Parts: sequence; C-alpha cells; structure tokens
Amino acid sequence: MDFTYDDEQQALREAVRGLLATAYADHEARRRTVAEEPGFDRALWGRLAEMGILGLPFSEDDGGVGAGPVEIGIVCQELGRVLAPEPYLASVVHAGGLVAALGSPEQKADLLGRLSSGELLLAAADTSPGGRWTAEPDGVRASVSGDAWTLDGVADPVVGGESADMFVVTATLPDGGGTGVFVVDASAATVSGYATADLTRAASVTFDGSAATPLGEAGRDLADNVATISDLTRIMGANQALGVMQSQVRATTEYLKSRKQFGVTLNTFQALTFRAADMYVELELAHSMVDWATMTIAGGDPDAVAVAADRVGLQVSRSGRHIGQEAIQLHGGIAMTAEYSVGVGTAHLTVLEQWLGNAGHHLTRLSERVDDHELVEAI
Amino acid sequence: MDFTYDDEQQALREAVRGLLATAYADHEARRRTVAEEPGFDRALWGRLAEMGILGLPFSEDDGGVGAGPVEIGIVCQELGRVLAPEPYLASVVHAGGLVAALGSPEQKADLLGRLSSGELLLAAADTSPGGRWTAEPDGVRASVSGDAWTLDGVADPVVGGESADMFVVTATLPDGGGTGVFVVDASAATVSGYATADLTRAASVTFDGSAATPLGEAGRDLADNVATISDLTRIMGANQALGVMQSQVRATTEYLKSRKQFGVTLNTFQALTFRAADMYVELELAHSMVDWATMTIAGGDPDAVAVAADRVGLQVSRSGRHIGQEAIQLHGGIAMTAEYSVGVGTAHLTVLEQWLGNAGHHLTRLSERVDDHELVEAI
Amino acid sequence: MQLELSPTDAEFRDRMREFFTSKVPQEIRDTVLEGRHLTRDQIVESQRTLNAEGLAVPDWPTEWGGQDWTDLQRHLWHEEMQRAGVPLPLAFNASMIGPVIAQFGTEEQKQRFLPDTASLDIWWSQGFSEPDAGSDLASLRTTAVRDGDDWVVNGQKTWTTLGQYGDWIFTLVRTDTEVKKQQGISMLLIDMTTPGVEVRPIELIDGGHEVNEVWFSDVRVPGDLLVGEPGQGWTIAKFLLGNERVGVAPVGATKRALATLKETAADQLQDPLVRARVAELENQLLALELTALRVVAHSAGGEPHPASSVLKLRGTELQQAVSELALDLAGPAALAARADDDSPQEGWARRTAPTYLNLRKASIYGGSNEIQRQIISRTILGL
Amino acid sequence: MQLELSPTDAEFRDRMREFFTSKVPQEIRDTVLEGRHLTRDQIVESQRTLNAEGLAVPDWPTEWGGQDWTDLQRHLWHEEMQRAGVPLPLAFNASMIGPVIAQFGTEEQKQRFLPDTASLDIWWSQGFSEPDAGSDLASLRTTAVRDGDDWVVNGQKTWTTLGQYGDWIFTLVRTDTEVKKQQGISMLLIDMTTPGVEVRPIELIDGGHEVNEVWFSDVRVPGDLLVGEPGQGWTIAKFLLGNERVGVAPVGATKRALATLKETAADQLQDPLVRARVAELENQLLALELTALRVVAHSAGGEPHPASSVLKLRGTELQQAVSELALDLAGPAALAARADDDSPQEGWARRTAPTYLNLRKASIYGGSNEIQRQIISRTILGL
Repeated sequence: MDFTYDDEQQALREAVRGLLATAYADHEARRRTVAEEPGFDRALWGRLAEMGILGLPFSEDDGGVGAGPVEIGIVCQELGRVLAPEPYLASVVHAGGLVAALGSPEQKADLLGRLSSGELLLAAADTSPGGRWTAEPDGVRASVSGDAWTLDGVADPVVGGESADMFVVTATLPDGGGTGVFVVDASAATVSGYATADLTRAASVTFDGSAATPLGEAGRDLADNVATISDLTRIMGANQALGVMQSQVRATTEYLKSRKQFGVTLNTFQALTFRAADMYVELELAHSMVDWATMTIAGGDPDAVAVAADRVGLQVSRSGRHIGQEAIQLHGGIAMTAEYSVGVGTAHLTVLEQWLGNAGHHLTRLSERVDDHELVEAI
Repeated sequence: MDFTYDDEQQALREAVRGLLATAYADHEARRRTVAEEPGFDRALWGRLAEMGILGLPFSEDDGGVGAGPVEIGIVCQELGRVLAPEPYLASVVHAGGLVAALGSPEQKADLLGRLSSGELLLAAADTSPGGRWTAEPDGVRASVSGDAWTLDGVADPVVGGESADMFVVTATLPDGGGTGVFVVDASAATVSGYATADLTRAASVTFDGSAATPLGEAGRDLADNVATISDLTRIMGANQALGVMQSQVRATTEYLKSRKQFGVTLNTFQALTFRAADMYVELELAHSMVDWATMTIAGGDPDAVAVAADRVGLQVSRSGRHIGQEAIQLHGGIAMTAEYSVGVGTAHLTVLEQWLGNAGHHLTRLSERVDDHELVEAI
Repeated sequence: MQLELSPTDAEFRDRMREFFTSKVPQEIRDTVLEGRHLTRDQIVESQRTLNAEGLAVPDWPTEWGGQDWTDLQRHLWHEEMQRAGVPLPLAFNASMIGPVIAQFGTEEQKQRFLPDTASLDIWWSQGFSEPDAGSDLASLRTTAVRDGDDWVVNGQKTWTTLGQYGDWIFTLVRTDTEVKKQQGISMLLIDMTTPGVEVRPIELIDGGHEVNEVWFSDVRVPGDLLVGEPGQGWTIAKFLLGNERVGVAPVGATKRALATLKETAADQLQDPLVRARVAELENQLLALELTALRVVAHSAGGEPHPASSVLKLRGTELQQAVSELALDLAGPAALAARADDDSPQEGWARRTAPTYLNLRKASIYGGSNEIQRQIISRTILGL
Repeated sequence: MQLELSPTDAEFRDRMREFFTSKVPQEIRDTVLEGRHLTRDQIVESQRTLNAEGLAVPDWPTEWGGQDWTDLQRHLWHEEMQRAGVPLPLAFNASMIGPVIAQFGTEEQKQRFLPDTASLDIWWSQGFSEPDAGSDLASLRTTAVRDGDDWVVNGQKTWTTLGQYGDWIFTLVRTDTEVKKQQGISMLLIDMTTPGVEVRPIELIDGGHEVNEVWFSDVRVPGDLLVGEPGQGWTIAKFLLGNERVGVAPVGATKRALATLKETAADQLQDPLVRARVAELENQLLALELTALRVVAHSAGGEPHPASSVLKLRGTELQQAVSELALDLAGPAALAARADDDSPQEGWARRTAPTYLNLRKASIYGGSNEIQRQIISRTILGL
C-alpha cells in the first residue's frame, strides 16, 4: 500500500507541467487559445506527441508508450491545473481507449499509431441527444448490407468532435444485436461544432447513411466494453478535476492573503478562512479517492473499476461543486469574469461532471449496490 | 392576510408566559420537576386548568373555551420556550383532539369537561412498537362480543402515558373493518412508564382483554379522522418546537456576547457570529411555516391540513436539527450537560421530531405529491 | 392572524395577474420564463407597457407616478410580475435613481429626469463599484474636481450592469479628499455620451455581456447634475442601497423556474431522488415566500425590516439551488451551451450551465451573502 | 503507487484481525458493536488482554512495551480493533500520560508508573480543562504552591472523562503566577485517593455519567510527582495533545456502526432515500479512510501530518451523521430511550437518541472542530 509517486512519475509530472507552462503560463494564454480555431493549441499537441504523452496509454506495438493508469492520471491532473483545452481526455483516453480495447491488431497499429504521433484526432460519439450516461445509447443505428456497414442518427455532445478526423461511434446493432462500435471518417458525417460552457469544443455529429468500419470483429454486443472504457475515462476525468480543484484552492488562498477590503487583507475575516479550510478538506478527500480509483484500474477487474468510477465520480462531483462555488464566492466579482481563471475552472468542473456523470447518477448506481456488501473495503 | 396576533392573543401569550415563569423561572426548576414523580408539575397543571388553557381547544358545551388553532399554538410555543414537561400536546391536543372529533356528545361532555378542569389526564395510544407514523397501526386489535369491546396488544411509545388516567386507543377492528378508536381506563391496561431522551415521560401500554368503550359510534373505520388529528398535533408540535428554537437562538446569542475565550468575548469570532446568523435564518423560516400551517387549520380542509402538517414538519425538522446542533456547538461543553437548558432543548426537539414524524417521513409524503401541483401556492 | 387575502387585496392580485398576462407581450414573457436573454428593446417595451398603466414605479411618490399601495400590495405586484414572466422594471431606474432624485433632487432635476426615468426613455446605469473597492464602497477613488460651475471626473467604475445600454449613469465620486472617506463622497449624474466616458465590456464566465467597466477621462459634468449637497453621497448611497434590498428575494421567479423545470424534465421526475430534491426546494421556497409576507406585514413606514437580509440570503441560495437542479437534470445536454438553435439538444437544457454559472453572482452582487450575515448578526442579533 | 498491502502488512492485518476477534471476549465486543456502555471491568479486562499480547501500547518506546511498527501497521492495528469492536486502549493511559512519562519522566517515574499504566492497573484521568478556560487552556487557574518538598494544589478541573474510575490524575497546574501564562504551568501526577480530591459527576444530556468535575482543596502532592521541570507543563501538554490527534478519526468504528445499522434496520433499506443516504455516507467514509491511509503513508518521524486535522474534523462529522441516520431509522422507538430491557422496542432503536445526543460532544472535545479549522487555515493554508 503506497500512495506516493515514484521518481519516474515525479519526473513525468515535472515534464508535463513544464511543457504546459510554456503554453499556458497564464490564464490569458488559455483565453486566447480557446477564442481561436481550433480551440486548442496544435503546436502544444505536437509537443505532447513528441514527449510520448499522446501515446502514453497504448502499447509499444501500437506506437504507444505502454504506461499505466497512474501516469495517465498525472497528465490529466496537470491538464486540469491550467484548464488546458486540449482534447486529451476525449481523444486519447476515451476514443483511443475504445480503439485499444476493441480494435483489431491492424486497426490499433494504424489508428493508435497516428493518434500517438499527433497526426490523427479521434473523438468518441457515444451520447444521444438528451441521453444520460448509458453504454447503450439509441441515437445512432447501424445497418449492414453484405459487409458494408452504415450508420444513421445523431450523437451529441461529442466532446472534442469539432476537430476530430475520425469518430469512434457507439451504435445500436440491427435486430436487437446490442451495441456495436464503429469507426467513421469525419468527412462521412455532418459535424456541427460548438463551444461548451468552459469554452472547450464539442460537436453535434449527424450520420446519414455514413460508411462505417466495425472496431474489431463485426456485430458483437460490446456494451460491457464500452461501459468499462467510459469508467476509465471517468476516473481520468476525476484526475483532471482534481487538478482544477487544486488550482482553485491555491488561488483562493492566495487571494485571501493578498486582497484588501476595509483596510485589511481578507484572511483577517475568520468566516472566510474557515470556509477555505472546508475547501481544503473537500480537496483532500477528493484527492484520496482519485488516487484510490486510479490505482484500482491496475487490478484489471471491470466490476471493481465500475464501482471505483462511481465512487470517485460521486466524491469529485460533490467536492467540485463545493470548491468551485466557494472559490467564486470567496473571490467575489472578479471570479465571475472570463478573464480570471477561477470562475472558468468552475465552468470546467461543471462540464466534466455533466459529460462524465453527475453526482445523482453515481449516487443512484451506488445506492443499488448498498446491500451487496457489509462494509466498504478500502484495501 | 395577516401574520400578527390581535390584542387578545397577545394577552394570552403574556398570561401563559407569566404563569410558566412562576414554575420554570430557570432550567434548574425544570430539572427538579422531571426528576420527581410524575415528571411534571401538577400544581401548574391545575393553574393551567383554572386559566382555561386545558380547555382551550374544546367547545364551551363540552366544558372548554372554544378557542382557535392560533391560540393553542401560542400555548404550545410558550411551553416549548421553557421546555415545560407538562403533557399538554399529548393529553389536551392529541388525545383530547380525538375525543372532540370522534366522541359522542355525552363522551365529549364527560371526558373533555374533566380534561379541561384538570381532573383527568388522557393519552393517545396510537403507535405500535417499531411503527412509524401511520393512522393504521397494527399493534392493538379490537374484539367485540355482543356490545362489549376488548383490546389486545401493545402501544409504545404512548407519550404522556405514564400518568394517564385513560387511554384513547387506536386499534384494528375485526374482520378488516379498518381502524377504530376506543377509550380504556388505565386500570384495565398494564402501563410501563419511562423517561424519553428529553426526560419527559412516556409509556409502553399493554392491553390484554382490556375492556374498551368505542369513541362515538362503534365499528366505523376512523383512519382518516385519526390521521387528521395527528396532523393537527403535528402542527401544534411544530409550534412547541418553534418555542424551543427561539430560546436556543436567544441563549446562543447571549452566550456569544458574554462568554470570554482567549481574552475576548466569543462574538469577536466572525466564524461564530455568521453561524449564529444562519441559525436566525432557519428560525425565521420555521416561524413563517409554523404560522402558516397553524392558520391553515382554520380553513377546515383535512387535505390542506395534511399537506400543511407535512410542510411544517419538514421545515421544523430541518431547522430543529440545524439550530439544535449549532446551539450546542457554539456553546461548547456546557451545552452537553443536563444542567444547562440548551442541550436539553436539543433533546426535546429530537423527541418531538421522532414522535410526530421526522424529515424523511414528511419529505417522502411531499415527494409523492410533487406532480399534483404546478407551483405551491402560499395564499 | 388570517391567511386569506382581504377581498380588496384579492381583487388587486387578480387585476395584476390579468394585466401582466394579457397586456405584456407573450414573446417577452416567454423569453423570461424560458431563461433566455432579453433585448434592450424588449425591456423598454415591457416597462413602457407597465408605466402606461401606472405599474412601473409604484414605490415613487404619487405625484411622480407612484401608487398609494400597501406593502402587501407592492409585494403582490412584485410576485405576480415574476410569476407571469414580466421583466421587473429596470432596477437602476425604478428602485435606485428614481427614488433618490425624488427624495434628494432639485425641482429641476425631478422635472427633467423623473418622467423619462419611469418610462425608460432614459436608461440609467449605476456607477458605484470600483476595481479596488468591492464590498468596501467607501474606499472609492474616482474623483470629481470643481472647475468653475462644472465638475471634472476621472476614474474607473466596474461591474456596471447593462452599462452598454445606458444613456445616463449615476455615480459616486470623491469630491473632497481632505475629510473622512465617507464624507468626501458626492453623487453626480453623468450623460454617457459626454466626451471622455468609455464603456468597455467585461466578459463573464457564462459568456454573456452583462457587466462593464466605465472609464472617465476628464469628463466635464455641469454643476446642476450633482444630487443633494457635495459630501452627501454616502448618505444618498445608503438610502439607495436600503431601497435595493427590499423585495430583493426573487421568490416568484424561482418558483416559476422550478415549476417550468418540473414540466420540461418531467420524465426524470420518476426518479425518487429527483422528486425529493424538488419537494425539498418547493418547501424551502414556500418558507421563504411566507417569510417575505411576514416581513411585508411588519415593515413599518418604508424602513426595510431587518429580516430582509434573510430574504436576500436565502433567496439567492434557493435561486442557485434551482439552477443546480436544472443543470443536473440536463445532464450531458448541458454541454451544448453555445450550440446554435439547430442543436438537437433541448433549449432549456442547453441554457442550464450558463444560467448556473451566471447565478453564482446572485450571492455576490447587491450586498454579498457575507454582508447579509454580517447585517443579521450585528443588527438583528446584536453580536 | 499501489493499492495492495505488502505480504508483510497483509499478514500483520490478518494476525490482528484473528487476535481481536478470537481473544477479546465476545461479550465485550458485542457491547461495543451494539453501542452499549462498557463497565470499568470490561475496559480493564480488554486492555489486559491486549497488553498481554503487546498490543495495548504499541506507540510507546519498545523498552516499555511498545512495538517497532510502521505507521501503516499502527493504522491497521487501530482500524482492526474498531472493526472488531475491541475497546481502544484507554486513551488517558496509552496515548496521553504513558508517552509523556516515557518522554519527560524520571527513571523512577517510569519504573513506578509505566508498567501499571500499560496494564491499566492504574486508571488515569485527565485534569486539563477548567470551567472558565474551555478551548483556551493556557488560562487555567488551578494552582500548586511549594511547601517544603511538596506541592499544595487548589482549584477545579472539569470535563474529566470517566474520572469516577480514576486512580490517578495528571493535571496541569499553575506553579508560577508571575510569568507569561504559558510559562507558569507545570504537570503534576496526583493520587486521587489523596485527601482533598473530590470527584463530582456531571450529568450529560444523554443521561449518562461520563464526565466529572474534580475539585482540589489543599491537596498535598509530593515533589517527585512533578513531570519534567516546573514551568514545562505547556510544552508537555502540547506534546500530549499532538499525540492525541493522531489516528483520532473513528473511521473503523463509524464504518462498523453503519454496517450494523444496515442490518438492524434492513427493512427500511428499501426506501430509496434511505439507500441514498447510506450510499453517500459509505462513500464519505471511504474517502476519509483513504485520507487516513494517505496521512499515515506521509507522516514523517512521528510528527503528526497537518492533514490529521482533516481526519478529526470530517471523522467526527461522519460519526455524527451516522448517529443521525440511526435516529431517523429508529423513528418513534427512539423515544424509549430510558425504558428498561422489557421494552417492546428494539435495543438498537432505543439507544439512538442518547447516542445522537452524546456524540454532539465529538466535535467539541479534544480540540473542537473550530480549532481544527483554525489549524487547517493557519498551519496548512497559511491564512
């Protein structure tokens, strides 16, 4: 039992942090980047590829680095810390994760190789309009004629979809065959991009007889695999949220120390410093749960990962709501502005939560399992 | 629309407050009273009878005063304010309320007359061991042979039951006939008295072929009427809780002003004064809801009263939990002791809540009605 | 004690409800009820409709268009507007500068400004907050220096809500730097077309352009545009902010928002946890509304009841809580915040994240909730 | 980073679990698990069972019965005890005065007291708090005046937990009134059978006799019972209170209480609102337990990790929250708090109200949650 990073993990953190600092030295840089097309920094993306960060989760055979969940979590935390708009979670962790889990050896070598090198952007299209966190969305239907598959329907939101070169699409198979996963070229779909509430990009993607290639063997029901990759993405999203919250607690603390009102700094007001203490408590609890969930992945048991995703999802939703709201309140008006990172961080937490599953969703799932165990075992 | 007391109501409040001040000038007096038999002040009870307080809810024909819900609420608030252990809510409001609603003219004249004059103590036996706030408890069964009714079973807790001369018992009628209400002489039952968590008294009452007289016409299903009287009792219990909370907020405020720590009075600490402000907010919200629910009774619609009882029950449960806990916390250790009124007030709020219906119960009932209305109309 | 409205008040309420739901254009009210942004023209049209009926500025003296209503009637007017989705009369005009001019202004100022203020022919902006002052208003640094009959103003205001629409701005400026800071403040009315006035937008986290910075560079203001006496600004500001807090709890609008949400997200109402959240919020809103009624019933002679801080505090908390519920019911659709109207996601769901983020301001602006707790603990509890 | 215990630690945990569940009498453990009160004899018997196995005072120096364990092992020992319902070794002995004597005591004091302290042949009470001091410990007023070789003690202590069982009491007394208040304090060990010591019970709101007042009237204490130097009391107290906070979060016991509640109130677990409350609490407890593990993994050289305040703060909140859930699940049966055992109400339900009330103390005693927030905001956040 060990909650500390080893030297290599520390070095990875420093390297990623250093690289991100060149691109997002201050919030203004992030603000400029999201205001322009494509909504993230392609040069930075290239440097992440060079550092091996884009290929981190994938095996060396597929052009990746073969690192573990802790390393990917470190990257996500650092991205969250500076509110980096790069679609790492959507493209590498989620869409890339689906390819790595389900693709044929050829597909993996091709798609993951190009993803790792920064040539190819993927996005997972797995949510129906109005849908809510299911591995069996009904917005896109797959049809087959001979060997040729086509897709019809709409997926929305497709996070990172605006700039994606290819979509990894979750679709209903014909004749009650369950859920299939397909690769579709962006040119075969109609992509309507938009900015989300945190100014990162997503898209509504419409398929209209779009030519599609099954990932791996055609026609199998892959709902369980899709669910597992979503759970992994949730846990990595929690890492990213942790980075956001750490920045918010730090910024709030600094603000209370430096900002003067009524002739004194704000940390003179005990009602405010006690609330900062409560923010810290929430941060530490979230941190513990994020580390635990991330380590759970290594065990390789999909059920354990599903539970861990719900547990960390609930904790991070609660902590994120608390910290995100209090960070704004303790700052006051300045944090309502797009110029200042704290409020935008709250927007980012909001997007992560509603994208990956909110507190109510996770709590309902955990409630269903309450009598599966006598008490919850941490280790 | 008017939320103010008229002159007579003001005078009633002053009179009751004055009388209670003679008996419970300080918490030590209350403490002595509950430590001795019968757990309340019989002399005070007699003076309440003389003032007409015991007969307040009942018609003049039945030996009462014929006052309205606002007046009864005033009395309950004042009792709560000093944590008076007298069984007014149990005996007069609840048991007396059942007799007034269901009794024959002769029963009413007899029982309510003696109740009003202080000669007779009643208690409502309407809860089965382990039961939860239903008008159809199954702990006591009624049997009839010719005209002679008998009861078998157990009711617990019977609040105020330890000293009761007679029980007003809710029992299951034979042959699926629903819920009947009976009067049973205490001598016909086995009464095992005990102190509740706030040191007022209740009892476990066992009926074993106990001779019973139906209230009013025999054999009718009275579950609806029983429910309505319970709802009235809940609303009066909320008035009593309001009195407790008012005292707790006042005591806490005074303590913060006078108690010194680290060389200064506690109101120097903003974290504490802000929490006192939040207590005040909860108090005012509860106050508003209590007034509203009390006034709703006058409309005479049992459905409206049922909803009002749930609404005020939920609000007072929440406010009571908040205020009762914060009052102890802001005082510190002293409020943990039985010598000091604040913690005992929290115990009293706890007893009122679990006796009459806790937040979860009321919230569940209100949840069931959520789509009965577009929005909640206050007036 | 009695719950029912008197026949007079019931008739009054019916009249308000009838007017608001039949005379204020449906499209404007739908915009409000669905949580979309109003245009300047819609706000103006709505206020003119009200003003034509004498319903825009009931708080003012009757000679300037006010109504001789009871506090309860004012409350009913306010609630019915919110319930019907009628935009409230622009606060800067109706609740702030109007009453100030009526109370402290010269006869000339009254004649010149009050009718156009009621009808929104002049759109007023508020120039109080400054970047380094925040809740500590008295530390303001914008100066006005005498030059002949005029004042010359230099400095910067911020958080000027809807300043981009403003014709005039009422400002607090420092006219005397020698005295105690509260005593050196005066109120000036400034035509925003005057050379040297510049309005710069502040982008908020919800992407909206709702507030602004207003910069003053050697802005020349005629002397007859000072309200009251030089140095009286602090007194006037306190008068104005006292008015602002009355009826500040957006109970009716929040009730309306929750009712709408029950309809739009009806399928999720089968989830018992969602039902419980709705039921809890409905109950809290009822308690707040009843508290507002109690405050109304007790407020004596126009002085705000001290418990009005309770209304502001809890009112904004509940407003925020309903916006959180909406966000959670929207789920992934909430991501489509800035998608265009062709989006396959429902409009209400797309608006939830910006609304949630925008409403974080509710507990900051207009006297933060910390200030309200301070008022309660000091003024009411004597701590 | 790795989740699994090392084979050594896993084996250690199994050994603890095995010992606690097989060697500590079932009746004692059931009393703990069901939330009933332990007798003095049960507490003593349990601690002697532990001590015989070297498991009563692992934190002490090994020469006095301590164990050379890692922080993680100490944590596992602590959690497994709670989980099995083993009464924790009496804190006054094991965590407070024992380590103090081992650190500051003379060789004579160590020989005389440590073995009997470990085995609970001496039951220690704590004499720190005073009626007018509360959290402000340094303001204490109990005095000890030199008289020959002895000290003569006068004053009053309060909140002395289980003082009715105490053989000896370790006290903070003022030995010098001339110096700065922290510097005039010393620690004295006092035999509670000495003439002039009087223990008076304080009745708590749950009806229990758990704390006491201890009065000292001209109590004569031999000079060799002063620990450390005169004036060193404040330093010793800080050392002692620092020890107290380590592992102070009752995670294991709270988890156990929640698990038991799921069983005893199983039929109510069908209510979705109850299920959600349980699931939320289980998750919060997991987060806390993991935080405890992180703190353990990081605490360097016996110094408490600053985040241990997080454990105390949240640990007591969750302990209280579980007691609230139990109360709500008990419903009307909770009224039968002081009914005798013939009561038709179930025992667990009858105990809920006293337990709920009693646990209000958890956020007050041993450094109130306000003190913990202060520590976090100052020490950790630098505010």
